[in-house]
Amino acid sequence: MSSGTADDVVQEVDREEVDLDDGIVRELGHDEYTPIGTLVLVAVYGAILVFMWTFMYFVEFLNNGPTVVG
Amino acid sequence: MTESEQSGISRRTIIRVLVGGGIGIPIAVESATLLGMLDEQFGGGGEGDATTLSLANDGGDDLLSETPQVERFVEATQRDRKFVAKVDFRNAGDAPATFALGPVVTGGGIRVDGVRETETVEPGDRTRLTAEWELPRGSEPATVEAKTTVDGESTTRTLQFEL
Amino acid sequence: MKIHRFEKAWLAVSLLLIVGFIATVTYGAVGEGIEMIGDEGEEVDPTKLNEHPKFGDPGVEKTGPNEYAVYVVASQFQFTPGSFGNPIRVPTDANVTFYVTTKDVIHGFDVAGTNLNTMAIPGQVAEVTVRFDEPGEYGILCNEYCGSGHHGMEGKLVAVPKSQYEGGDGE
Amino acid sequence: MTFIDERPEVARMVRLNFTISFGALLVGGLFGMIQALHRTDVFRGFVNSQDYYTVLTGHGVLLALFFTTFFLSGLFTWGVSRSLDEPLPNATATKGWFTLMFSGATIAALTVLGGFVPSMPFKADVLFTFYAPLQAHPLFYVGLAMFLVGSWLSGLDWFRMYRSWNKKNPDKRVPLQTFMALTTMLMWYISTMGVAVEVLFFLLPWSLGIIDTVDPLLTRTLFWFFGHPVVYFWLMPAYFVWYTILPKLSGGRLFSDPLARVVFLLFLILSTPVGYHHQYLDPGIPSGFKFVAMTNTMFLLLPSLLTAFTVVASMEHGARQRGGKGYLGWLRALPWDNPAFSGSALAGLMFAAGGFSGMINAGMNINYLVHNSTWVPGHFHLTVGTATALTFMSISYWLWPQVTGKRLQHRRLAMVQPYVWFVGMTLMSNALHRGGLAGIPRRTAEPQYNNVNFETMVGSVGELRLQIGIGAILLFTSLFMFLLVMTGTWLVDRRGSIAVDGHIPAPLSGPNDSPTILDNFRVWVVLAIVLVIIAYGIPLSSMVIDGPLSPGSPPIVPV
Repeated sequence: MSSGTADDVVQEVDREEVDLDDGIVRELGHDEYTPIGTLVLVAVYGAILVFMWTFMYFVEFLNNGPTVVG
Repeated sequence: MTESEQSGISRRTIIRVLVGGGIGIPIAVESATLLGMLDEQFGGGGEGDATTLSLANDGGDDLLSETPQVERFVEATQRDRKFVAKVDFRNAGDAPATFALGPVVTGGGIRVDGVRETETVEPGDRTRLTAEWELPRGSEPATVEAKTTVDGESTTRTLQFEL
Repeated sequence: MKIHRFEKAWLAVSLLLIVGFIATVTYGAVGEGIEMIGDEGEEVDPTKLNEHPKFGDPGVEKTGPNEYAVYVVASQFQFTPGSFGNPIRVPTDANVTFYVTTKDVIHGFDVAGTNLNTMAIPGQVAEVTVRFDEPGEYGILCNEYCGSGHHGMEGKLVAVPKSQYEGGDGE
Repeated sequence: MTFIDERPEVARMVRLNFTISFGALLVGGLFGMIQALHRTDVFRGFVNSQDYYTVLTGHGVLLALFFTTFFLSGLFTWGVSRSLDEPLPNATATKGWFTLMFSGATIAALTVLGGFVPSMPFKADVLFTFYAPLQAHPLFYVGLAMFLVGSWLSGLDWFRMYRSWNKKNPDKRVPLQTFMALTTMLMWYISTMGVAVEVLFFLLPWSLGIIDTVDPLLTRTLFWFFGHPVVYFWLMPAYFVWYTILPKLSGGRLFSDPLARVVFLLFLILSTPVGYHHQYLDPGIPSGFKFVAMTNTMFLLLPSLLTAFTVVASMEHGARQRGGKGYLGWLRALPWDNPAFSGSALAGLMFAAGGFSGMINAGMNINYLVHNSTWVPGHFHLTVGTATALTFMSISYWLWPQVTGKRLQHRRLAMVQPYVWFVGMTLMSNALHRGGLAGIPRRTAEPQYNNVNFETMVGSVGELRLQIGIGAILLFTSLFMFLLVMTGTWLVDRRGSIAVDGHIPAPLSGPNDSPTILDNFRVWVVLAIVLVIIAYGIPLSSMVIDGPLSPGSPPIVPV
């Protein structure tokens, strides 16, 4: 958008307020809301953690000998 | 960034570029790391660069000048733990002869056993000895024994590499 | 408390993860026999290490049929032995116990590229036993800030094949 | 009505704290870039390798202590006053702690900067950890002590506001923001005991020559008694933002207030009895207690894992209210062009990655692999260096207008800034982690050795260095963009509406869904102290019984 005109400033103000609050198109309460997307994301995260931990511990660490044994 | 404020790019385009690049680049970097790690561990990994070693003492054109045979140093290289030395051997004497390299001693004083020897070379013939050793982890070759043998009589010399 | 069933599931997974991590570490300690540096080492007076029976003249000594002790003194900015063309030489396939301390500030004793890594703290002796299964040459570096010359503090360790090892004092 | 109109005197204190915080961020960030370019040998023209350690000390002290703590003081002053609707209990007291903190920070910072000037009598080239027997000038310890006491008194302000509110509202649940500020400070009071004893009883008298020696292991242990909780002191204000402001910025509401409380209480009770995980490779500490610290540390993952769910669910709630659909399609409905949102969300995402490298750090025996390698700074640049720093910067886009009454300026710059940080930190931290696995040490001006060839898994050491250098330049660029926005906003005249809505909607599941015992701070403090005694009692007393000053080290001043 071109700068400096009063219209642009107004437009920007409007958009920002939309971004902040007025973008809400429906109200969702605790009981009607199912965070399925969150479940997908944390499940992916958990899987990454398990894989990376296993790789780091059993491959990177245990193959990095000599290791302190006493 | 002030340019973009004036250049007329729409806010929507900017945000697409930001999110695409801002999240895309990190994902690319991390994926490349992960694939590289897996390849290194399970795919044999890439080989390091080869280093060329040169002799510290002179006589590369005839390593054992007291023998009638001519032993010409060709090259020595190290790539990771693999050490390769090449010597051209020309039997200028009048009896069959062999030439051998080894053992190698590393900079840290570890002796790497293993003598690599040519076939018997008839007078007037020539051959190239390509000798290869697996060095201990983290080490560099410091010296290698060179030996020419005629009729059971050996002449040896210790070749030193520049460290 | 109202907790969503998904959140309960994640709570269970989280606890499982945590228990799994602890179990892995325990396996490393018990199954693989990886010991942590503890308080077995004696206490010493860092200012009087010169008078210490071992640290006064640090180096490698044979302590048993297949056992060696390595006394190392870290100081600004060197390892004795280890630095300046005086590598620590130990045999392979033997129990090698390092006793590491410092006569001035805190240092690190890290054999680069291995899991042999300990702090050297004035007054304390770090006691760690390792086995080198194959010959090799390693750099030792100080990985704890110890003053303006810290980045130059390094040394060398050579694991010599047992058949070639004469033992003795660092040579 | 914006916050500055409702509470001008509170807004002024918030501004003051933020201003000092941003000043520390500028200098500390510049030092960070100099350091990254120096140690990677990309450019060594700023300082010589001896002064590198002065830069490193400045980077740590200015960012880890001053940037974070001043921001926290501003943020919590705002949050407590806003959520309780209370004025400052006593304006003089507030000015008092601010002055004390500021003077202490200035004195300590000057002794650090003294390291650059050879003729300067005071120096403190001892790094952020100031391990004895490396010794700084006494003024360094005096400055730190003043700063610390100032931070204690700041918390006292918030407790007094809470007490005044509580008298008027005896039956109400503590508002969440206040609850978070108070639990953070309770944790801080417990954990700073370690460093207070270290500085006041040992290091300061020792630097003044009153005592001849200190026991380096004991002082180091006291440092780490404080040194791990301090990372939660950095993190909890970021969590405060993620729980109480980020849901609203997403267009939604906090998913669960009760779980937020549980998370903060877990931090309160588990943050301190874990310090030995910084000393896994220290001699003189029984390995059994290292194991105890390891299990405590692992359980400390729990509040962060729970946070991941609650905060993401709150964001998803916002996205769905804004029309988001699908398993992952809702992510597109989030306001990625609002830097206050995008910065906080990206900071949270990076914290998830930092959580992983933290698990490795916590893993006791695997610590042999990564201890004091660049893996560790790689880790904490994801946590304090992004989860905290980027959250603080991005929420300033929302908060700074409310405490200055001025419209945010240079909005395009602000919009781009969090993404630049995110890319820069990915490059730098990724390379630091990889370098750490290759054994490259941290805290080193020139990690190039005659006897060591670092074997990297992916890419060459040269590529790693370049990646760190590029990352550091991007990070400083981003930081500078942020400060331009803040300064520009500060310099503009007040006119019209600030276009920021400071209202925070109620959580989906409110405080009344949780048992009231959660608000009984006494119970939790006692539990926290019991756990500290279990973890530290025996090993710490055995260090003291053999003589608190022995085995003793005389001071060594780094030259």
